[in-house]
Amino acid sequence: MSQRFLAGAPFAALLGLAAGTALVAPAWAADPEPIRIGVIAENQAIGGVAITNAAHLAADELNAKGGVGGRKIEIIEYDDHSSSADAVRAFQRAVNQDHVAAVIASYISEVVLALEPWAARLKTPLITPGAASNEISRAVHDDYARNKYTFHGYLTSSFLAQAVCDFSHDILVGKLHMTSTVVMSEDAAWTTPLDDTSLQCLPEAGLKVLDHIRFSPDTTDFTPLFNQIEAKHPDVITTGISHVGVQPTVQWASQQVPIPMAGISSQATTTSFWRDTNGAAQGVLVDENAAPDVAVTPKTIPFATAYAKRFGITPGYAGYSAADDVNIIAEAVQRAGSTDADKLVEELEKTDYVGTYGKVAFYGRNDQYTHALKYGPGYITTLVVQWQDGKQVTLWPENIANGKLTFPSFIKLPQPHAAQ
Amino acid sequence: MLALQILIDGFAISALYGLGAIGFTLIFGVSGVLNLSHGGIMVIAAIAAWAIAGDLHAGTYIGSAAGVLIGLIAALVTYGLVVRPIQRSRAIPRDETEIFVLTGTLLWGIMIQEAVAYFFTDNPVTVVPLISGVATIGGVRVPYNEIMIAAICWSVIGLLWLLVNRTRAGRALLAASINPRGLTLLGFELSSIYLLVWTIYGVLAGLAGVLLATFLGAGSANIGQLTASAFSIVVLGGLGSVSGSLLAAYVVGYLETLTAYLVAPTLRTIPSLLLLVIVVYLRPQGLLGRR
Amino acid sequence: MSPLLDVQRVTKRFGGLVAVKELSFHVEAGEILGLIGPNGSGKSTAMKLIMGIERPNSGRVLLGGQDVAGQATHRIARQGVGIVFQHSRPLHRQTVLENIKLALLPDSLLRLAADKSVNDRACAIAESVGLGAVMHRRPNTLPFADLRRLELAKAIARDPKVVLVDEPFAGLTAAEVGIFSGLIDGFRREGRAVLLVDHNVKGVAALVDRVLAMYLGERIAEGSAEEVMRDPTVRAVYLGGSIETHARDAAVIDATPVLLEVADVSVLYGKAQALERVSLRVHEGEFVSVVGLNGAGKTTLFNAISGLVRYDGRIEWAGGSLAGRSPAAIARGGIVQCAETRELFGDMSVRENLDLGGQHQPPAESRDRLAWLFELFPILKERARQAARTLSGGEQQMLAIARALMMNPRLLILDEPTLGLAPVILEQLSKALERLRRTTAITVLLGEQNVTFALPHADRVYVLEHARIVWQGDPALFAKEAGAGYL
Amino acid sequence: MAAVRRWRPWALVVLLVLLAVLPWGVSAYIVGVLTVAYYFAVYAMSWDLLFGFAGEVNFGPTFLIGLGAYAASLLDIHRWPVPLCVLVGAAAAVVGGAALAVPALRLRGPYFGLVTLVAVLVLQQVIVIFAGITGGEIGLSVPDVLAVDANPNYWYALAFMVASGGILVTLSRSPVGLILQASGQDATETAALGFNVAKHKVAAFCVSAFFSGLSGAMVVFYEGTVSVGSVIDLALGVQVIIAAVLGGRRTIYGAALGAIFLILANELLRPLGQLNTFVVAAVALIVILFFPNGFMGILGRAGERS
Repeated sequence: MSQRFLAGAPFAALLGLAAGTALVAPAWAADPEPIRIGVIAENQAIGGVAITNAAHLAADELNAKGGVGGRKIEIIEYDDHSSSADAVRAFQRAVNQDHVAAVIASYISEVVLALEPWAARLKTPLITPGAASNEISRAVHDDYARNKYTFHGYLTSSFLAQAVCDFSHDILVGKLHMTSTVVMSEDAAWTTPLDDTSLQCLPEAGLKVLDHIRFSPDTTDFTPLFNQIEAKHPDVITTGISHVGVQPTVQWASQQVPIPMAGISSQATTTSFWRDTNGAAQGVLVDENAAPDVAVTPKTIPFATAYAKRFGITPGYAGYSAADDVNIIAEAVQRAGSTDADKLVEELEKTDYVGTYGKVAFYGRNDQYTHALKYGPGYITTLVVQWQDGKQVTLWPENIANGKLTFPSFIKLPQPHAAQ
Repeated sequence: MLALQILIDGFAISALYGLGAIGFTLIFGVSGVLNLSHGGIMVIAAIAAWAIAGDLHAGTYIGSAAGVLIGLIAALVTYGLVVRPIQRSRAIPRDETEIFVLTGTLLWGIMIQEAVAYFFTDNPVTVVPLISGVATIGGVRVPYNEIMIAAICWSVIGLLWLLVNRTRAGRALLAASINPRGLTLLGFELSSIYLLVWTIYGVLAGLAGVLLATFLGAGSANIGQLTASAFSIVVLGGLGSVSGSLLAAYVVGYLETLTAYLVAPTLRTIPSLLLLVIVVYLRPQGLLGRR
Repeated sequence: MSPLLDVQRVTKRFGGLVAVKELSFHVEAGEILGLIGPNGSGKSTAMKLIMGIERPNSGRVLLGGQDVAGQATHRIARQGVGIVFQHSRPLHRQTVLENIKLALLPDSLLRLAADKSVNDRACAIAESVGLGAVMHRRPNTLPFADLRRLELAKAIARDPKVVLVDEPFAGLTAAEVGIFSGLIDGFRREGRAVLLVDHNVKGVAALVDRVLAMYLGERIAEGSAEEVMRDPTVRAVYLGGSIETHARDAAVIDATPVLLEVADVSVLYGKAQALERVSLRVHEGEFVSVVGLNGAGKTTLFNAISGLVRYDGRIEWAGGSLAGRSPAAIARGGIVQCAETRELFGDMSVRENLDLGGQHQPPAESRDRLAWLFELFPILKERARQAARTLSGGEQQMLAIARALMMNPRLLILDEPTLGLAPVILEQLSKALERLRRTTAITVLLGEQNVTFALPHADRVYVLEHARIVWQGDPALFAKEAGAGYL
Repeated sequence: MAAVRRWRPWALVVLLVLLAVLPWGVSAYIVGVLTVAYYFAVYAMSWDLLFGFAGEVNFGPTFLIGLGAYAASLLDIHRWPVPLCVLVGAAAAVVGGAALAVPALRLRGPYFGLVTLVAVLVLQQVIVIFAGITGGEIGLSVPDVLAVDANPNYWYALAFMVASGGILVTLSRSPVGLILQASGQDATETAALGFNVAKHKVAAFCVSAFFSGLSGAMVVFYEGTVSVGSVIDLALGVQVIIAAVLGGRRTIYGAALGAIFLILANELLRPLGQLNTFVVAAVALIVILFFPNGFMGILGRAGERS
C-alpha cells in the first residue's frame, strides 16, 4: 500500500505513478505495464458512446499490432452523465487511482472547460474529441504554462463555420444558385463563435443572411421558428445545432417547411439518426468530419467498417477524432519514451499523424487557437453529406462526392432543375 | 396571418399540455398525491411506442396503442410499488406522507430516466404520425397530425368529462375528491377508487406521451422538464381542478407561442414562469382552485 | 377596578354562518368564568377570538383596558393571555422539561443558550403541576393526564394574567378531574382571570364563580352555576321541556332477534381513554338512544361499530363478527352511519348526493326509495338541483339522513343529528324520525346530547358518561333516575 | 436515539480525528471525492434545518447555492480576494433567500415548495440569458482556487463541514431551534406561547441560505469552475433533498451522513458505468420506504439494541 501513501502526497499523480511503476515493475517484468488512457464520456448519449467505443476499437487495433513499444494500450472508461462535477471526480479517479497517462474526455464544452483546470492541477494531458467551444483553446493560449496540458482534438466552432461557408459557396450558391439564408442556432456557448464567423463568411460565400435566429436549447416546439424563417423567404436554412437535432428535423419534415436545411447538426452524424427521426432526415445536409464510405484518408473506411461491424452503427462525429486521439497519445508516449506529462505534452505538440479523417496536428502556443486542430487543406477538412433513404451520401468536396443532391418533394428550390 | 398562425400553433401544443396535466391533477384531487415521476411515465409510453412501432416493425397504430398500454402499466406500477406503500406505512407520520410521496416519486422518476437512457440512449425519439401530410388553413400550413392531436386530446377530455359526470364510477370519483370519508360511509372502497383514478391517469399520461412523440419527439432527457411543466400547469390552474388545469395549459401554451413569435425564442419559457410566481403569490389556490 | 378581560359585542362570521353573535362578557382578576354550550354553540370560536387565532368581524376584546381584537396571536399572548389547548401536541423528541422550557423562552433570535434561571423555573413548574417525577421523560411515554398537565405547565410558564382553558376535564378519570380542579383553582388564588370552556355546567360547576351559557353563537344565560342550571332556556337546550316517551313493550322487543351486539369495547386515542368496556345491544326493529354529552364517547362508539377506529372487545352483527371488515364493507352490510359531521359532498347537488347513496342498490329499488324519501323530506325535492354546500344546516342534516336511508340500511346510526340546529328545525326532524319509526321496520341507533330529541322515539336508552355506560333502561325512567345528574 | 446520544460525544471525536488523518491513508482520489462530499453535506444540513426544524419543504436549495457560487465567481473574476468573494457569496444567498422567503412563507404545503422550485428555474434562465456576464450554460472559470493540492482542499472542506455542522446542530438544539421545531409542528400553539412564528421561520431560511451560499462559493474555489449544471441544476437540488431524507430528517447529522453516502456510493459504483445513478436511486427509495427515519433511525435502533 506504500503506493497509496505516496499518492496522497503533493504531485500525487507523478510521484504515485513513478512509485507505482517502480514498485510493481519487477512483478510485471515479463509483460511491461500497459499505457493507460482514461476515457470520460456519457455512454447514454449517442455522441458520448461514440467516443468510448472508438477509443476501445483503436486501442484493440493497436494492441493487435503488439501495442506501443511492447506496451499494451489499456482504455479505462468513466461515465460522467454529462455532468461537469461528475466528470471532475472521474478525472481525479483516472489520475490518482488508475494512474492514466492521458485522458480523452467528452464532447460537451461545459464538461471540458470544467476539466481544463484539473488537467493543469493534476498535470495530466487532456484531449477532447468533440467539444467545439473556442474557450478551450483560448484558455491554453492565454495561460500556456498552466493550461498546456489541454488539447482541443476537434475543430473549433470558427473552423466549423468556415467549413459550412466553403460548402455553401461551392454547392448552394455554385450549383443551386441560392442567394439567401437564415442562420438558426441553439443558444449555446459553442454557437457564439460559430455564428460570429458564419455571419461574416456566408455573405462572402454568396449567401445573404436574411435573419439570425438563436433559440433555447431546451426548445421542443420548433413550429414558431420555422414559420418565422419561412416568412423571410430564404433559399436555405443554415443550422448550428447539437443539443437538439431529432426534434427540429422531424418537425421540419412533418410541417413540410419548403426550405432545405444545411449546416452543423451533430445528432445527424450517426445512422441511428434515421431511426430516431423515422426518416424525417431525408434531404438534410450535414457537415461532418468524415463519412463511413468516403476515403478521406486510407484509414477512414477500414475504421468505419470495423466500427460498424462491432457496434452496429456508424461512428458519431466524435468517434473518428477519439480513435485518432488514442493513436496520437500512443505515439507521443512512444516518442517520449515515458508517460511523463510534460514530455507527453511536448510530443503531442509535435503530433503529425494521418488519422481517420485527415492529418492531425495542433496549432502552436503563438497561434490564435493554441492546441486546437489545424484546419484546412492538407490537415483536417470536413465534408458534407445528405441523408438519402437511410444512407449518408457525400456531396462535398466534389473530388470525393459519391452521390447527387435530391430533396423531398415539399422542398422548393430557387430553380427547380438546378439539382439536375 | 401571424395572428392566425399563433392561434393554430398554440392550440395543439396547449391541448397536449392539458392532456398531460389533467391526469396529474386528477390524482392529486382524489388521493392528494403529487406524482413527480409523471414525466418518466410519459416518456416510457413514448419510447415504447417508438420501439414497438420501429424496431419490432409493428406499425404506428399497434405501436401507439402498445405505448399507451405500457404507460398505463407504468402508472399502476408506480402506484403499487411507490405511492401505496408510503401511504400505508405505519412508520411514516401522517402529516409527513406528502414529503415522502414527493421524494419517493422523485427517486422513482430518476430510476425511470436512468433505465430509459440505459436501454434507449438519452436521444429523443419520434413516432411516425398516424396521418402525415399538411393542410393549409387560411394560408397557414398545418400538419394533419397536429390537427389530429388536438382532436384526440379534446375527444379524450370530452370522454373524461362524460366519465366523471355521467357514469356511476365517475360520480364516486368526484365524490372521493370532495369527501373521501363520506364515500366510505356510503360503502365505497376507497382503495378501488384510487386504483380507478390511477388507471385513468395511466391512460391519459400514456396517450399524452405517445402523442408528444409523434408531434415534438420525446426522450429521457425531457423527463424533468415534462414533470416540471405538468406540475406548474396544475398549480397554475389550481391543484385538483381539472378545468383549471385545462385553462392553465392554454394560458401557458399560448404564452410560450406568443413569446416565441413576438419576443424571442430564447425567452420562450420565461413569461409563463413569471406568471406562475405571480399567481402563486397573489392567489395560491390557483386560477380555478378552491381553498 | 376594570375587569382583566372584557369582551364587548364580538361577532364572527364564517361565510354565511354566524358562529359568534354580539357576544359580551367579562372576567375579573381571581375569578373563574365557565363558558358552556353544546358543540357548535360557538364557545370555542369565542375562545379563539380572544386568543387572536381568529379575527372578529366586529366588537372589541379589552385586555386590562387595551383593545387587542384582531392582533396577532403572539402579540396577544405576550400581553398576558395564556391558553391550555384540549389536544396537546408537545415536541416529541424533547423531554417534558425541555417542553416546559420552551414556554419560558423569550421571543428572541439571539438567545442561543437559555440561562440557568429558566432551568430552575421549569423544574419548579414541573413539580407544581405534578410532573416532577417524569420531567426527564419524553412526552410520548406519558399517560394522557400528564400530557394535559404539561399543557397546563406551559400556560403557567407564560405567567399569564388571563388563562383560557379548553375542556379541562375531557378524557380524564374522576380522580384526575379532582387534581385538575385543584390546579385550576390555583390560577384563581394567584389572582389570574380564568375562562373555562366546556360542554356542560355540571363538569365545571364546582369550580366556577360564574357561568355563561351559549347556544347557536348567542348568550342564553349567565349567572351562578345553580342559576344557569335552573334556567329554563338552558334546560330546553339540554333536556328540553316535558318529555313524553312512547317506548314499545320491552317484552315484544326482547322477543325479536339481536341485530347488533357490542361487548366490552374499549378504545384508546393515544393516551386518552375514549371508550371503556362499553356493552350494548340492539334488537331487530328497535330504536335505541345513546345519550351523553359531547366528549362522552358516543361518536367513538359509532366509529368503532362502523370499523373506522381500532378497538378491543367484540362487536357482533347479525350473529357474525365485524372484526377485520373494512368500513365500506360494513356499510354495505347494512350498518349505515349518518355521521355527526354529516360528510356531505358539498359541491355536488342534493340529487347527486342521494344517487351516490343508492348506488349499491338495484336501480329500480333506489328509484322507489328516492320517491319515498322525497315525500318524507319534501324540502329536499325542491332543492334537488342545488349544491349541498348551499343548503341550510337543517336541510343538510335531512339530506345526510336521506342519503343514509338510500342505502336501505338494516341499522341506521344517527350521530348528533341535532348538532347546531335551531329548535324549529328540531321539530321537523323529530317528526320525520317519528314517521320513519312508525311507517318502517327500520332499526335505529341514535346518539344525542339533546335528551328531548333522543327520548321520545326511543324504546331503550343508554347513558354514556366519561367513556362508560352509566345507566340503561326505559326512557320513561330516565328523567327520574338519570336526568338529574345530566345537566 | 437516546442510545445514540450516549455514545455520540466520544464517538464523534474519534470519528473527526480519523477523518482528519485520512488523507495519509488513502489515495488522492478518495480525498478528492470526500472533499466534494463534505461541501455537499453542508447543502443537505442547511436544507434539513429548514425542513426538519422549521417544517418547510424547500425545493430550491440550488437557488441559494447558485446565488452564492455565481456571486463569488463573478467577484473573483474582478480579482476580489477569495475570502471576500466567499463571504459576499454567502451574503448574496441570504439576501436572495430572504427576498424569496418573506412572501413565500405565507404559502402552505406544495405552494411554498413550488415557489422555491420556480425560483431555481428562473435563476437558471437568467444565467443562460445573460451569458455575456455569466458565461451561459458552459459557465465560468475562476482565476483563484483555495489550494492546488488535494490534501489542503480536503482539510478546508472538512473544517468547513465540521464548523457549519457544529453551528447548525447547536442552533437546532438552542432555544431558537426549540421554537423553530414548535413552529414547524403547530404554528398556532407556538404563537399562543407568544412566539413570532413568521420571524423565526424567515430567520431559519436565512441561516439555511447563508450556509448553502457559503458552501456553494467554497465549491467554486475548489472546482475552479462554476456552471449551471454544477451548482444550479434541479437535479442537484433533488440530490440534496434525497440526502437529507435518506440520512434521517431533523437530525442535521443525518443529512451529512446521507450526503456523504450519496456521493461515495456514486463513486464506489463507478464500475457499473452509467447504471450507478439508477442503483443509488433504488437504494435510496428502498431506505425511505422501509426505514423512514433514514440512517440515523437505523443507527438509533442499533444503538438501543446494543
